Amino acid sequence: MHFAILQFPASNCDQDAVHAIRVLGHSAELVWHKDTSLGAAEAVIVPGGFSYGDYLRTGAIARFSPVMQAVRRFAAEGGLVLGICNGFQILCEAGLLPGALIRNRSLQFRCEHVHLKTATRDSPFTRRIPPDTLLRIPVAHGEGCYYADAPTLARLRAQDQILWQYCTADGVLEDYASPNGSVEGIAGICNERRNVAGLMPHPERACEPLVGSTDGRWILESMIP
Amino acid sequence: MKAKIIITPKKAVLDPQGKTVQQALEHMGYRDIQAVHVGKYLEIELAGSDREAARKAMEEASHKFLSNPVIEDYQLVIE
Amino acid sequence: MKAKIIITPKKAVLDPQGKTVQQALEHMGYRDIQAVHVGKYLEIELAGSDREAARKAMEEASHKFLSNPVIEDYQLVIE
Amino acid sequence: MTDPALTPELVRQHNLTPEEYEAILKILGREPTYTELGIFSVMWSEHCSYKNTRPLLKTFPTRSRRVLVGAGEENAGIVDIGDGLAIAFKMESHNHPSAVEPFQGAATGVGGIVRDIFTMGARPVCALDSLRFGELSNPEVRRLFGGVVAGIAHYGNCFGIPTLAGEVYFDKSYEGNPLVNVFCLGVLRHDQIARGAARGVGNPVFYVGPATGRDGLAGAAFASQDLTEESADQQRGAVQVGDPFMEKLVCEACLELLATGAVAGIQDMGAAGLTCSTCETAARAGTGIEIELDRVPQRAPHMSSYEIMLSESQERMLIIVQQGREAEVKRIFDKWDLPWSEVGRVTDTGLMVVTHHGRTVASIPAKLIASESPVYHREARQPDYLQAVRAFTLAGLPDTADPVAALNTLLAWPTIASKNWVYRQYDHMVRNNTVVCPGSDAAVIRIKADSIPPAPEGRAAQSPAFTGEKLIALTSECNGAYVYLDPYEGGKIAVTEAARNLACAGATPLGVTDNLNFGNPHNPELFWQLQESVRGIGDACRALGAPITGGNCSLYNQSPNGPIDPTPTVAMVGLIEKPEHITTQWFKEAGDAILLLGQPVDMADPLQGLGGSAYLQVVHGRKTGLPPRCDLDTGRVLHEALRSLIFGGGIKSAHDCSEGGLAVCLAESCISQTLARNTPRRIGAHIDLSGIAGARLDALLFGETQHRIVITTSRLTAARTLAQAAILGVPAISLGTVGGDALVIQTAAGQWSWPVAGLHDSWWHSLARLMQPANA
Ligand SMILES: Nc1ncnc2c1ncn2[C@@H]1O[C@H](COP(=O)(O)OP(=O)(O)O)[C@@H](O)[C@H]1O
Ligand SMILES: [Mg+2]
Repeated sequence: MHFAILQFPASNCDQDAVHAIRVLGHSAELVWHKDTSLGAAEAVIVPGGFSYGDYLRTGAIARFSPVMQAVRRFAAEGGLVLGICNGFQILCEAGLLPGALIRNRSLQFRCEHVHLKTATRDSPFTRRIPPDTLLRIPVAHGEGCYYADAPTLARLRAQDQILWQYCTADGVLEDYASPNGSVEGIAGICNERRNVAGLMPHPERACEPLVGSTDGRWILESMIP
Repeated sequence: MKAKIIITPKKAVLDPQGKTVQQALEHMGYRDIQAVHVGKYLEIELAGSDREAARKAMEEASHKFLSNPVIEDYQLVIE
Repeated sequence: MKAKIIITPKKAVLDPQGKTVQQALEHMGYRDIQAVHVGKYLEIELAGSDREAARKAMEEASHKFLSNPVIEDYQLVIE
Repeated sequence: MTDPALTPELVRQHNLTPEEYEAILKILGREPTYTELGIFSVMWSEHCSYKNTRPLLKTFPTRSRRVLVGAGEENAGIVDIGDGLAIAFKMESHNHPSAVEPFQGAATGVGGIVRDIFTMGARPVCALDSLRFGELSNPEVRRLFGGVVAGIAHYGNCFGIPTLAGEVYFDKSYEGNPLVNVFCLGVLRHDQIARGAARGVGNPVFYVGPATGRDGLAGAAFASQDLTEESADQQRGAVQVGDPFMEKLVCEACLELLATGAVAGIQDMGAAGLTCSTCETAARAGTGIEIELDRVPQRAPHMSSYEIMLSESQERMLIIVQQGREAEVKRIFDKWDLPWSEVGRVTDTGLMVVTHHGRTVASIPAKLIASESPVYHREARQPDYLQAVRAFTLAGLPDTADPVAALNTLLAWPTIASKNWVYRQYDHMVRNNTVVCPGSDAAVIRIKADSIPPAPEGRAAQSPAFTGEKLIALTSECNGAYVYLDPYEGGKIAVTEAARNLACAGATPLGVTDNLNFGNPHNPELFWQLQESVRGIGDACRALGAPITGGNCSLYNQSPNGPIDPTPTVAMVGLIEKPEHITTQWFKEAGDAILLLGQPVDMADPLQGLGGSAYLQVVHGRKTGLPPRCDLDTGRVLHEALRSLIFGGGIKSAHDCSEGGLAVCLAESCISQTLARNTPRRIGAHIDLSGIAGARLDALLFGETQHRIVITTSRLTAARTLAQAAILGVPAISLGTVGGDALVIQTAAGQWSWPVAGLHDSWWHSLARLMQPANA
């Protein structure tokens, strides 16, 4: 499987995503933000970082890059797109995912491992995650508090679009398990068509025992047919 | 000309920064504070003199780019 | 009453955010943009009706706490 | 705009002595222009010239068979790590700017040191921060601390460099003059080392990066004065603001450009900006350089030549390009949407010539600025306060009656408490290489193919691409109280403790970078502190086989309240040979045996390790007594023994005793593992010290006798490990067993027990609570 990893000015988890995909035995190439084509990509990752310094709003400027037009088309044709951290923010800004990510409730950046509960395995991003298995994956963000208005949330729930939620080590949804104060502990969601997803945690940083966790593999491997 | 744009979080959206500023002000002894909202302020210096064209362009930019309608409201003034 | 406070980076101080937003606007095709400054906006809802007392308190808070006088200027309006 | 007339007053305002001014006249053979006066004043400031410290720095050991670029040669030292790879690392201070504006001061400190590293051609892969503040009960200190940490987080996180180790001490002496020392480490191949030299007569000189403004005018000079209300005020008008987004682009563009081979020399514009970068590159190459200021991108209107030359606007680089290859620079910088401008040329005149509006505003022999810069052998005198320190004895000091409370208090003491409030704000995992996160004795990072800058074109085919992994351990140390009480021993201890931390992680030292934070060198007592600690650091580095590859001096660290405790921060980098050798500090499994390597209490020390200890400061409110003795041979043997044991397999954890002594070390081993947010992994231990006779109870539990490491092994290998330690020349005893919900310590004087949940609570949440007194 061949992945396109987008590269915006000041993306800084782009290489990490490439590395993770290679660790899984697949291929990945970086696609520059000024490019208008995704080449031979079979899936797209919008990686983490601080595209355009996160100035104005996270993801606000990146969303207008030429390459995002290509991503939009790719998604419209049903291609798989995963936004990680800043990538999630960009996809929300671009309207490819509902809602928005705002400042962490603590007003501080948070970098730590969190526990995630997979809310549904019915998606190309969660289907290989073993049932009843919590994931231990790092987060690193200052603006990861997911917000959506009540009707949008109701729709997310009704259509089973919530993919991951922050939880305690025992799998309980508790406020203190969330690093950012997201509504309903939401860590990641997908679109209605279920081919575009975003999450704040970094699965690409959890693919090798040496870096402390391999739980991120379940997510990335789910994307592989 | 100048476009001045004030962007504020929608009332329904959590505004932890506003809350924190409010608490800090109270802690410092300021009374009578009922609420604090923290937003953004943009000042855009524009060449040219066609106010209506400028307003139209800035409305569009504010709506499409400078603010995020999911979480923010904006007010635009051209001076 | 309401105190409205606009906080902007001092002119001599680098405003990377303003510069980046300016470039983005230009890329999107907006013309005639000469400069962009990005600052903060605070709206403080106050109980009571003594405007002068409110102004004094808010001046002090703006100077001491809400803005960073080393790199920022502020403007205060009581409404 | 007319330049002010040169008066003795103006010369004095530029911090130049009459003798220094005479020297300038001699070099130029005429009166300097105003711009030249500015150039000399910054180039001859302590910050750039090391005029007060050079004679001392010469005494440091700087070579080993691994050192490829030594201290002082270039922007950072470079050390070989095998397989054709090398690391560049250095530490730098941003103390005074952080006192004036904590967030931006600290942020631009990170920016500066990161530039120093990619200037060498290396890809920056991790950072480290060593911080000192006053006491957190003071709201102003909380503002500084909060601002500095947020500033480091802002810059490092956005740039995308993991900040993965550091230290924070809180002491009244730093009130008003915080210390912000930041460290960066980069990776490169031997054939990628770039030089900060203006080579090749006729080569064009490029300026890349954002426009020059009036920010940080003469910041180097500001750093070379005492911090006063007046000096701070001057600086406030021109605070440097960092733009990490820009830096990230500049870094990527520079590394891409270096790979083309079109670069003849490269230098960042750090302290003293354009002045220092032009002067130094010409001096290093023995060439001249000519620049035209009208071509320098400018942010502010009507800047004078003086201002342009002295500005410290951030994220700018000077690049000397091979003639004929200018197009490549343009192509790459345009790709990254970065401003660039060709501003001058390399010449054979040996002169640094600056023109502005068609006028020559400076023309100085570049080499002479450096070689003729003044050197001072300052007067040193042993400080008077040491009499009282040396006279201190334990007589009249009652032994501890409540060890339970004492341990909890120590763990909550901000200097000892967990620094998670700090490092959880830093993205310490970005780049996917962090193997041991902050929270153990040393952080561990791996180096893999994507840690290396793009290979030079054409070369890639010759040397095979690196596909393996290397492991690097890092730590920083300095207990300023020890250094204050005995600068020589304190200097030795800083280095030795750093080496001990590396040993605990399973690493062997590669090299050291230091940051000498001291007070005004004109004060003979403060200069004595400097001289003695340099001697201590040098001796320790020699004994432990860790050369000094570079560093930074920050003198004049004193506020109107007085000088700081002398703080020669040491950052040490080590290599871990195999992944199996990586060792962390926390206890692993119930039933494991706990052993102590080293002497439980140094009975030859009349203070039994309590001098200068955290215990004495916290429980008795006294910062006095001679610090524990540091015998370097003992240290070396201990570290080597621990490494041998780790290499042999079977060592499950290793944690050294430092501030707070054995009890704090054991407590931390019980509580410091963190699995995830709000998910500590705590485990108790049963410790029996009743066999240890002669020592005071407080000294046994909280004394800071040097050269002690607590290790664990499985129960079955414990006896063998003890025997091996004996063969390796290290005293070792059995302390007890891991397990249960409490730390239980049995001594001849009694038995005490601390539930691990309580220990963890005191230790983990302390800083957060102190930073939020309103919610406490
Ligand atoms: N400012 C900081 N930034 C990042 N990590 C830090 C900082 N301060 C402390 N740490 C980390 O916290 C842990 C404990 O630090 P410290 O108490 O100084 O340990 P030690 O006594 O072993 O040197 C170490 O892993 C250290 O790297
Ligand atoms: Mg240690």
